[in-house]
Formats: sequence, C-alpha cells, structure tokens
Amino acid sequence: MGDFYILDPSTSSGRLRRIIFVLALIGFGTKAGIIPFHIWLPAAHPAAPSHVSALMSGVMIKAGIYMMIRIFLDILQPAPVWWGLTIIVIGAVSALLGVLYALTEHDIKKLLAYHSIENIGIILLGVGSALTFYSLNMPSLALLSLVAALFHTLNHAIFKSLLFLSAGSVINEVHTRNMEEYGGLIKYMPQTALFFLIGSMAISALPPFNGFFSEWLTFQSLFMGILRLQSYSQWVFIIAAGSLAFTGGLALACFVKAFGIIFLGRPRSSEVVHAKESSSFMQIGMGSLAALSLLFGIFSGYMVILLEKIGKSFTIFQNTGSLVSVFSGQNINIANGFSSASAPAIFALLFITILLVLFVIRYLVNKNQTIKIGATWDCGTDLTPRMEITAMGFAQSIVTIFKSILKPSIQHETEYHDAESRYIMKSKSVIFGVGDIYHSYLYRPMHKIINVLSTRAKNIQSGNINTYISYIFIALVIALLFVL
Amino acid sequence: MGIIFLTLIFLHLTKKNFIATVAYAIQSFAIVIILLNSFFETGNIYMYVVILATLIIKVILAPLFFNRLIKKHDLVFSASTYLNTPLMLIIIAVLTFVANSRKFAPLTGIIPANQTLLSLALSSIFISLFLIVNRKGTLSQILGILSLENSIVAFIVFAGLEQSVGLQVGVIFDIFIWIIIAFMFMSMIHKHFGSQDITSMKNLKD
Amino acid sequence: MEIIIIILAFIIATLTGLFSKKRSVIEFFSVAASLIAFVESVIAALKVSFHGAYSSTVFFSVDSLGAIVMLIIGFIGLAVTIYSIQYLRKETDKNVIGFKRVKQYFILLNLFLLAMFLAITASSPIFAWICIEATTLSTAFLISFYNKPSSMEAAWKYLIINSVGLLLAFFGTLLYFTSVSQSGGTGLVSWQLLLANVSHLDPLLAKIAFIFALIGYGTKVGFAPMHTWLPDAHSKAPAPVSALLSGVLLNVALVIVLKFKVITDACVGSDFSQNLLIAFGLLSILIASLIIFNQKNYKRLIAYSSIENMGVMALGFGFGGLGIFAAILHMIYNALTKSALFLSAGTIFLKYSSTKIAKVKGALTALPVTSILFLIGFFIITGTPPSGIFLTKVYILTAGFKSHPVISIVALLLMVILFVGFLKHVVAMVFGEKPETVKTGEESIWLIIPPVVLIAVVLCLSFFIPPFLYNLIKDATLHY
Amino acid sequence: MNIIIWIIQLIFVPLVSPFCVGFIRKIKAKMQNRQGASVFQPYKDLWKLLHKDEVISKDASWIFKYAPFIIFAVTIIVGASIPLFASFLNNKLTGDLLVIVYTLSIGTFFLALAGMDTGSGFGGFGSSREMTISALAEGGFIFSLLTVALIAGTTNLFLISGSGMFANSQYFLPISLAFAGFLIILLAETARFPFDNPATHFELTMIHEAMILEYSGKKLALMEWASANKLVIFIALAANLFFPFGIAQSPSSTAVCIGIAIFVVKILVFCLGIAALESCIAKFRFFRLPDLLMISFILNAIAIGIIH
Repeated sequence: MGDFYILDPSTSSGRLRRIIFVLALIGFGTKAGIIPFHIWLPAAHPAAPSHVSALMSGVMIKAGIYMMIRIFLDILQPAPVWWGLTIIVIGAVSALLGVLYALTEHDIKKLLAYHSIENIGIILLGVGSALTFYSLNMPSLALLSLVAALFHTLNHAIFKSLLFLSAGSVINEVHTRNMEEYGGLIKYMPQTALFFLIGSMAISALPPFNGFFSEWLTFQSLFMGILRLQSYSQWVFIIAAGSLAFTGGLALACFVKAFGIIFLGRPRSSEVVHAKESSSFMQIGMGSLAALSLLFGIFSGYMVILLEKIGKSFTIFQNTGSLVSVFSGQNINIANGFSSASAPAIFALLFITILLVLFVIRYLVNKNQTIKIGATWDCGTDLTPRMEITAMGFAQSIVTIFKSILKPSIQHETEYHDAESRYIMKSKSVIFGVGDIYHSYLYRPMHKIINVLSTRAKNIQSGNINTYISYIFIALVIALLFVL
Repeated sequence: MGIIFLTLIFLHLTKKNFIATVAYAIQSFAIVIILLNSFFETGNIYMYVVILATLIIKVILAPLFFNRLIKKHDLVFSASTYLNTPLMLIIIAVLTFVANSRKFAPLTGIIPANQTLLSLALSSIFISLFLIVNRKGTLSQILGILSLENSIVAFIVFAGLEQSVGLQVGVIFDIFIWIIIAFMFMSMIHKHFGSQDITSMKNLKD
Repeated sequence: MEIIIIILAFIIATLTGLFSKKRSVIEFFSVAASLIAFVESVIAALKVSFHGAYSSTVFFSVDSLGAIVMLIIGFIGLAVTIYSIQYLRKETDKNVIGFKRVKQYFILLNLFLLAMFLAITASSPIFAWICIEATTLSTAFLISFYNKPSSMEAAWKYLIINSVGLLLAFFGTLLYFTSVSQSGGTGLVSWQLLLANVSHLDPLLAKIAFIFALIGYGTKVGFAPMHTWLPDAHSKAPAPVSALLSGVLLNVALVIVLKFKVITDACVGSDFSQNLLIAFGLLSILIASLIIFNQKNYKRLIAYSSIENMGVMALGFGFGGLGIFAAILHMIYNALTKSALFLSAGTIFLKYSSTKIAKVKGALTALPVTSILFLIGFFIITGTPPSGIFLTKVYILTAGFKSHPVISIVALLLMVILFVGFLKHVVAMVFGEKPETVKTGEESIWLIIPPVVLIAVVLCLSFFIPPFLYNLIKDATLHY
Repeated sequence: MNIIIWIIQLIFVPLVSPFCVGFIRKIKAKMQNRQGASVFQPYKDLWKLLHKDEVISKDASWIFKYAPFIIFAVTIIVGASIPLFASFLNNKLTGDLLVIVYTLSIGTFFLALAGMDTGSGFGGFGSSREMTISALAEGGFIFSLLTVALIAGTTNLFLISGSGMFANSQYFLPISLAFAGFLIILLAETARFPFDNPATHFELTMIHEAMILEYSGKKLALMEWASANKLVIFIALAANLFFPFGIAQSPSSTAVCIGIAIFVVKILVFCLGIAALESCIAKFRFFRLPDLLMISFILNAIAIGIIH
C-alpha cells in the first residue's frame, strides 16, 4: 500500500502533479531544512547531543534530499522546466542566507546547523539543475549535475559529522556552546584542533579536500547551464553560480571566524585552561572522518565514476551518455575539455612545494637563526582576553554590509556610578541580535491570524445549551433550504 | 391535532410550570386519542398495548413526576425566555407559515387527504424545537423535547407510518426511561445549581 | 448466533453488577463479557468476510462495515474494561468514589457496550434508533459519573442535545418508510427492505429524510455544528468512558448515517449526500483545528481531534472512490488510536489530577511510558508519516484533488494548523520540568497494557492488514 | 626544452615579484617628487629579513609558525599553474580557474588564521576585514574569469589565453566589462588602493599589514614575498586572459623569448597603471568597498549575460 502508485503520471492529472510537486517540495524541503522552512534545524541541533547532531546533519536531513531526488527525478517525470528552476532558486537562497546566518551565530552548534542549511542549498543547486537539464532534454548534463549533487551530499555527510564531533568534544571540555568563551584551545587539544581545521577546509571548499571537488562539479554544471541555456533559465543559472561563488567566500570567512575564535588566540574563560585533549576513542572517530574527507578529495575521480553509476540506475538516465571522463592520475575531465582538474596533482603539488619551501627557508637560508619567544605586542598595556577580537566583532563588518537582510539590532546598556553625574560609567554592555525575517515577516503574522481566528472559533462553544440547540435548528433549516 | 398545536403555543406562552405540565398532559392525551382513532381505522388489536403504554406513561406518569418535582422545589414559575412574547408569536407564525408553505408539499403530501393535519404536525415539530431553543428552564426544555416527540408521533400517525407494535413499545419504553433520567437530572441539577435555569450552566466553554 | 451470545454475556454481566456485592466478581464478569464479545465479534467478522453479509435472526444482520465496527467495539471494549478496573481502583483509593458508583459504572458500561453492539447489528432502522437512544441514556450517567456540577452540566447538555438530534433522526428515519408504507408492507422494516423499495421513494422526500437523518445522527457523530456536546462530555466523563465514546460510539453513529446514505444514493444519486457530507466534514475540520489551536484542556483537545477525524472520514466518504476505502481504514485507525490517547490521558489525569494543559508539565519524567504512548498516539492521530493515518489522509486528499481540489487544499492547510496547534500543547505537556508535588513512576502496569496493546495494533495495522480484514474493507468500500 | 620552460614558469613569479613592488614604489615616489629607493630595494629587504633573528609571541601556535610557508608555497603553485608567457604548456591538472581561485583562498585562509593566532587586537580585525573583502571579492573574481572562460569555451586558463577570442569583435564589449570588473578584484585581492594601503601601519586602516604585524625575520620575508607574488599572479591573469597577444603559442625558443619579453612589458604597464592609480585616488572608507566589489560582480554578470 505504501507505494507511489497514486503519483503514477498515467493516473494523475497535471494539476494533481503540480500540487504534489509543491507539497513535496515544502514537505521534504522542511525535512532537509531549506529556507524558509529551516527554523527547526538551528533550534534542534543545540538541543541534541553532538553525535546525534552529527547523525542528524549527516544522515537525517539527507532523507529529505533523497526523497526529493526520488520523487522529482523518478516518479514525477516528465517535469516542466520551472520545477527545476524553482529548486535552483530555493537552493541559491538557502545557500546564501544559510551562510549569512551562520556568520552571525556564536553558538557553535547553531553555526554548524546553519552551515547544514547552506550545504543543502548547494546540493539543491545540483538537483535543480539536473531537473532543469532533463526537462530541457539534455540528459547527459542532467546526469552530471545529479552526480555533483550526490557527491556533495556524501561529502557534506563526512565533513559535517567531523565538525560536529570535534565541536562536541570541545563543548565537553569547555561546558558551553558560546564561542566567545573559547579561545586558545589549540594548545590544550591539538588533535581536535587539527581535525576541526581539516573539517573547516573541507566545508569551505579548499583543495585538496573533498568539499572542493563536489562544489567544483556543481560549479561546472552551472557553468554548462550558462553556456547552453537561453533567456531566463540562463539568468537563473547565472544567479545561482553567483550565489554559489559568494557562498564559498562567506563560508571561508565563517570558518576562519570559527576556527580562529575557538582554537586561536588566548583563552577567553577559565574553563578553557582546564580543557583536556578528547579521548583517544573520539580521536579515532574524528581522525578517520578527516582521513576520509582527504581521501575522497584525492580520489574524487573514482568517486565521480562510482556516483555516476548510481545516477545511471535512475530509470531516466538508463542510457545517457556521460560527460565526465577520468584520465590517468584522477584527472576529471568535463565535457571533453571544457574543464579539467586533477586532485592528486593538486595535493602532490601542495605537499611537495610546502615541504620544499619549508626545507629551503628553514635549513638552507641562515640556519643558525635564533628564535626568541616574546609577548604579543601590547602597545605598553598588558593584554587581557577582552582585547582579542570576538566572534561577534569578527562578523560585524559582514553583518553591517548585509544589514538589509540580517536586520541586526544593537542595544547599549550603560551603568553609571551615580545617577546625577553621567560622566564616569561603571559598565557598558552591548547586546547584539539578528532579527529573523522569517519570524517577523512569515511565521509571526501567520500565527497572529490563526490565533485571532481560533479565538473567534472558541466563541462557538459559548457554554449555553440554547445556543447549541439553535445551531442544530439553524443547520437543519439551512440544509432544508438547500434542497427545497 | 389542533389540540396539540394549541397546547404547544400555550407551552410557549405560559409562565407557570404546573400549567405547563398540565398542558403537556393534555397534549399527550390528544396523542392517545389520535392513536385510538388510527386503531379504529386499522383495527390492530396489539395497538391497545401501545395506546395503553402511551396513556400511562405520557398522560399520567410524566406529569406526576414533574408535579412532584415542582412541589419538592416549589418551582412555581419557570425560568424566563430569551424573546419577549410578541416576538415569539411572530416567529411561531413564521414557522407555521413555512411548514404550511408549498415548499414542504412533498413532506406534507405523503397522504394528500391529511395534508393540513400533516403540515400542522410539521409546524408543531418546528415550534417545539423553537421552544427548546427559546426556553431557559430545564423543565420547559424537557417538555419541549417531549412535545417534539409527540408531534413527530402525530405526524407519523397521520402519515400512516406506524411501525410494528414491538418497535413502538420499544420507542415508548425509551421515552419512559428518558423521562426518568431527565427527571433525575433535573433534581440533581437543582441540587447542584440551586435553580432550574440552564443559563447558570456555562462553566464548560471553548 | 454470535450476537445472541454477546447479548447474553452482557446481560449476565449486568445482572451480576446488579446483584453481586463483591467488587472482584463484578469486575471479573465484565471482563469476561467483553472478552466473549470480542471473540464472538472476531468470529462474526471472519464469517462475514468469507461468506458475505449474514443475518442470524430476523432482528440482526451484519454486513462487512458492521463487522468491522463490531471488531472495533469488541476490541476497544475489552481494552477499556480492563483499563477501567485499575482506573476505578485508583479513584477509590483517592476516595473520589465509593463502591456503589463502581457498581453503577460497570452496569452502565456493559449496557452501553451492549447497546452499541445491538445498534450496529440491528436489521431494522427503528430498532437501531432505539439502541442509539439507549446508548445516550446509558452514557448520560457515566458522563455525570464524578457527580460534580461541571460533569452534571456536561451530562445535561449531552442528554438534551442528543435527544433533540435523535428525535430529528427518528423523524428522518420514519420519512424513509413512506416507500414501504406505500407498497403496503408494514411490520418489521429492515434496511434491505428499504433499499429494495427505494423506487417507491419520492426523491425530494428522500432528500429531506436524509437531511433529518444526517443532522440527527450527525449530532451523535459530532459533525460541526452539532458537535457542541462532544468536548464537554469527553472532558468530563471518566477517561475509559471517553475512550469508548470517541473511539466507538461516534463510529457507530457514522455507520448508521452511511446506511441511510446508501438508500438515499440509490434514490437520488450520490452527489447530493456526498456534497452534504463534504460540507459537514470540512466545517468540522475547520472548527476543530481552529479551536484546538489554543485549547487549554487536554481531554477537550483529544475530543476536538475526534471531531476533526470524523470530519476527515466524512470528507473521505464524500469524495468517494479511493476516499471511501481510505475513510474506512481511517475509521479503524482513529478508533484505536483515539481510545489509546484517552486512556493514556486518563493515566496522566490520575497522576496530575487536573485536565488543564498548563498544570501538566514534564510528563515524560513523571510518567515515562504513558507519555511516550501519548506522543506516539499524537503522531499517529495527526497523520505523521509513516503512520497509517498519514496514508489514509493522503489517499482521501488524493481522491479529493481529482474532484474538489480547492476543498482538499483547504482541508490540508487546516490539518497543518491542527498539527501545529496539537504539537504545541503536547510538547508543553510532555517535556519541561515537572512540578515537585507530582511524584515520578507509573501508576500501575494494568493502566499501561491496554493503551500499549491498542497502539501496537494500530502500528501493526498501518503496515500489514490481515487478509480477512482487507476483504471486509474492500467489500464495505463496494457497498458504501 | 619543455623542462626548461617549466622551470622558468615555476621560478618566474617569485623572481619577478619583488621587482614589481619596487617598480611601483619607484613610480609613486617619482609622482610625489621624491627620489625613491631603487627598484631592487625589495630584493635587498627580503635578503636582509631572511637573515634576521625572530621574535614569536608566546601565544602563537603552529598555525602562526607554518602559515608563512603554506602561503608562500601556495603563491608559488598558483604562479606555476597559470599562463605567464606560454599558453602551449596547457596544464590540464591544475590550470582550472576554480582550482586557481580556491587554491589562492587557501593562502587567504591561513593568512587570516595567522593574524588571529597571536591574539592581538590588530591581527583580529585585520583578518576580519581581509575575510570580509575576499568573501565579497569571490563572486567578482570567479565571474570575471568565467566570462572569458565562457567565451573561450573552456575553464582552463591556458586554453583561454591560447584561444584567439579577439578574432571576432563581437566579444569586445563583454571582455572589456569583465576586465573592468577584474581590475577592481585585482586591487582588492592584492591589498592596493582604494582597498588597502600597502604602505601604512595605521591601525584604523591597515588590513594586510595588520595581519602580519606579529611577524619578523624569515617569516615576515615570506609573507612580504608572498603578497608580492600575489600581485604578479593577478597582473599575469589580467594580462594573459584579457590581452592574450604575444603569448607564446608554440614551444620554440624564439616564441618563448618573445613571450617573456612581452609579458615583462605587460607587467610594467600594469605596475605603471597601479602606481598612477594609487597616486591619484584616496583610500575608500571600509564600508564603501562592498559597493565597489558588487559593481565588479554586476559588471561581470552583465558581461556573461551578453555573451550570446
């Protein structure tokens, strides 16, 4: 009974299919956490323990993606063009806004949660372009985009779980999710720091980690779209590519902030000083994930081929020519020479050059150099943790630039020594908040309306029996009039 | 049939509970007569049982119950109505008119011979519904329901829709139980709320 | 034959209730009776599903839908009877009630169950009417069980409103008989006879009759705007009784309405009755979902949810086709889940001794198992996938999208609102800090087993439907 | 033959970059009626720094210690994997535009982290500003390269520079728009006016300098050198992707020599331009920079839009 026979195009009308599309998009979109149905994600993650969030973000929200791919690419085919374009737009919005909200967060798990939203957006870009290409009957391009989406799904599962786990072990040590109270943890938990660094590099799509290659594929499919499509669909793709580009940059900024505030600088709270390196068991877990995200990067060629096989298993891609070819040395080649990149080459190049530079500069040039350990330059006054940049301060400039979207609210609370002379202030606290436009412009009004309606409806149940009987009487009369 | 109709209107008008019960007794008696009448037409021996039951329950027992209640709690005056008398009469007139109008021809025309009677019965159905809606007293609501039942029975008889005796007895029995229960509830409500005014019962809302 | 046995069983139980002085005896006999009833109804259902509708005596006949409802009555009746033993014990321990009331309770409970069995199996509409009236009468005192002013009020409203409704239904029922009387045959008129003589029925008259019947029995079913008695009664009655009311009684009444629908459709075609059903269904869903949104009392909450589900079924039958199949399924799921919900709500009530949502906090810590049950029940009843109700709702709406897209979408939105509102309250109840005054720990295992079983059965049924039941549903779908 | 060319390709950027810096400084000095240091001064500075001792903050972690090497290495790699004077090298492995962009951002990533590592206030806001600008520059950067890539029908930079896309003039408008866009990005990414003042150490304005404030000795040398390399890299991209004439198409020694010569000339021209620009415009307020970067992005978007 549980099968989708209702949705079989032969039985269902176009209107029905349209309704199903919208409903499925909303429903599974909510599960996947697309904007504006994302609000549960950042709320849920802090509540859950870290390994659960790792699962949630890694696996659970992918269920939504899976269902979308399954329904849109498999069951609801053939689909009109605007479906794909809608999904692309939603993806673009989710990616951009997700990362922007992440920048404003200084609750580490909420930050990661918003990054899940961002990555879901990126995945949806792939899915959407796959759908668009297929309905414009360019199956091989569609296959390419689908592969990109699948690859990014896989990668996101890996590095997001890695990030959540390492964040979790940090939280265990410092007993708070507020990044402002971390700082300098790299000296107390070096391994965790390393793993978190790898995770950050992967999620902000730095080569040679896996995040880069899936994002690269997504970019390629968008580029192909720009190249091959006409008119408005081309513009949608341009916008999508642009938002993806900005997303990459902002994600980088966000993870500089995250890593910098959590692990670098001086401890901002006494808790940090007592932090211990996380248990070797945890380290093995994180280490393996980190290794995976590197390996998936280096051997992205194999992965792409594998995922393409999976993509071919879809009925609509049964006999679709492939655009991706992998040459020797994992050199992925898109659309015979439109673009190509080789993960191992990049990795080897980086590795060798860094070692080389290190070797040359360290041991050939002036090897008997003495290194003195001193204090950070403090302009004469001794430094306190309060002089370091805060997570909020780091993101401040970007928040100010995007204030039209983020609606930042800053309120100052100043305490004076005595009420009369307001010259010497005792303390000044600045409370910074981000107005959530979904709450203020979408959810709260809806809630208001429903509330009003429901209070109206409650008057029906007035408690007076005569009224009740008169309802029956009136219903009877109306119904009779309806016949006679 | 006219009696029923008139007693109903009277039920609407009267303020005294005792008189109301009496009116109900008369009404029920009218029903009995109607039943007898139909019995003479059909000549079904078992109808005796029905008629007897009706007689005992509706004409004798029910009014007795209510009077005892009235005595016990000396509820001489029934609780007031929502609408004042002239408005009530207007509505009653409207209802009667509607019931008599051609619109209900299929309903009242089941047996063309009895059309007027049927329409009268129908209007009394409506009026007794209106009685329940309009009256605030527990007793008058009970009476309203009972008279609704009466008028339905009357309608049936005139429409020639009598059921097999067994079922009718069953129905009568139901009504009997119902009267008892309603009676008990009335007394209990009087115990709890200190009045028979149902508008005092409004702590169950939303 | 089965029906006779059931009747006997209940009568015996009632008599023991009347004459026995020992509580345990009464309890034993009641459980035994409901057990027998359950077994017999299973047998009956099996018979029906394999040999088609049958009538044991002239008075009784069971068709497929009847069989399904019999199963529901039997099963829930059993669960509720077992539950109520513990429940009443707890109440006596708190000396809220005395032995006399316990006695009353079981007598009335048995009568109530019996009346419902008769109503569903009665072959004659009038007889069915009498039985339905009997259910009203027997439950009136169960609702006023706690003998508090509020419960008294609830009972009074229940009595009056339902009597008015049922009298209208009575009138409607009799109007159908014109066909028979014109064809001369008085005497015991059965559903089949009515259906056979439908040709003699004046279409317009049939319409009027159906309106009377629908509004009349609709009062009992709890269609808005005749639903007004329902939340009061459910919130004031003891939890097991509420479970029976909303789990079983509503369905019984609905089935009667459907029987009339069949006759009317045969006379004037299905559009008429379907439109009416859709109208009432949508209205019920609307009012229920809106009122639930800020409801303060969790038993009323569940009551409104029953109204909503009745509305959904009405929509299903209104949409027809796949909708009917789904609606019948929905009936089964709803009945079981709803009674489970009421039973667990009852346990929560025992623990917190308040039906205010605001008063109940941190049930998860206070009553781990029960509140889990409550949660599961909530998720099932609001149609969260992969529960069966999700499927049935999907099917009903799918059936609707084809014929009445707008209505279906409205209904869908309302369901979403309902889900949100319901969720809000459930979360408020289950999670959070529990007050110190409430001590943790389940009350008794016998308060847990019945709802657990009910929920378990629902879950099983939502993934696997035994073939005989499937036959019944298919057959019923064809007939209604 | 190829090997030699590859080696030249590899060492060209670090070799030339200090000269560019020196040249720009010289021009600016001249424009300010100063004598100015010799164009080879930066080489001397690097040499001097490489032989100095170091002071490292006690708060610094391995990020601080190894960042300079990573950053410098990154510039070397990128410098080697973009077309400088020879398009026939056709590096299919790392010559993709996205690879270049994201490899460069590895450098930015570690630069910003290094800035935060010592926990000094300057480093913190330095990296904050740096990340803000580079994040907003990303879109314009990718899109300006994408424009030419779409025109050439490939995202491989070598192929782009090799393809004679100026053959037909229909592409003139998009390319010039894209170039305008890229110029803005160039100034932003290489910390030049009006985004940043490479000569200042004034805490309210400095961005790049703020991040490397804590460095000394070898590491400082590497940092300076790396930023110089970055300058050359961007100039090379601008020169070879938007004006790809004179670039060596075939591995003949003459072609290569011509290519190198012309490339040097191009570099000088660009340096001249930058120096002139820096002398005649003032630094913008920080919150006006996003508008500039957005302008670049929009220009490129339009350019892409009007390709067909």
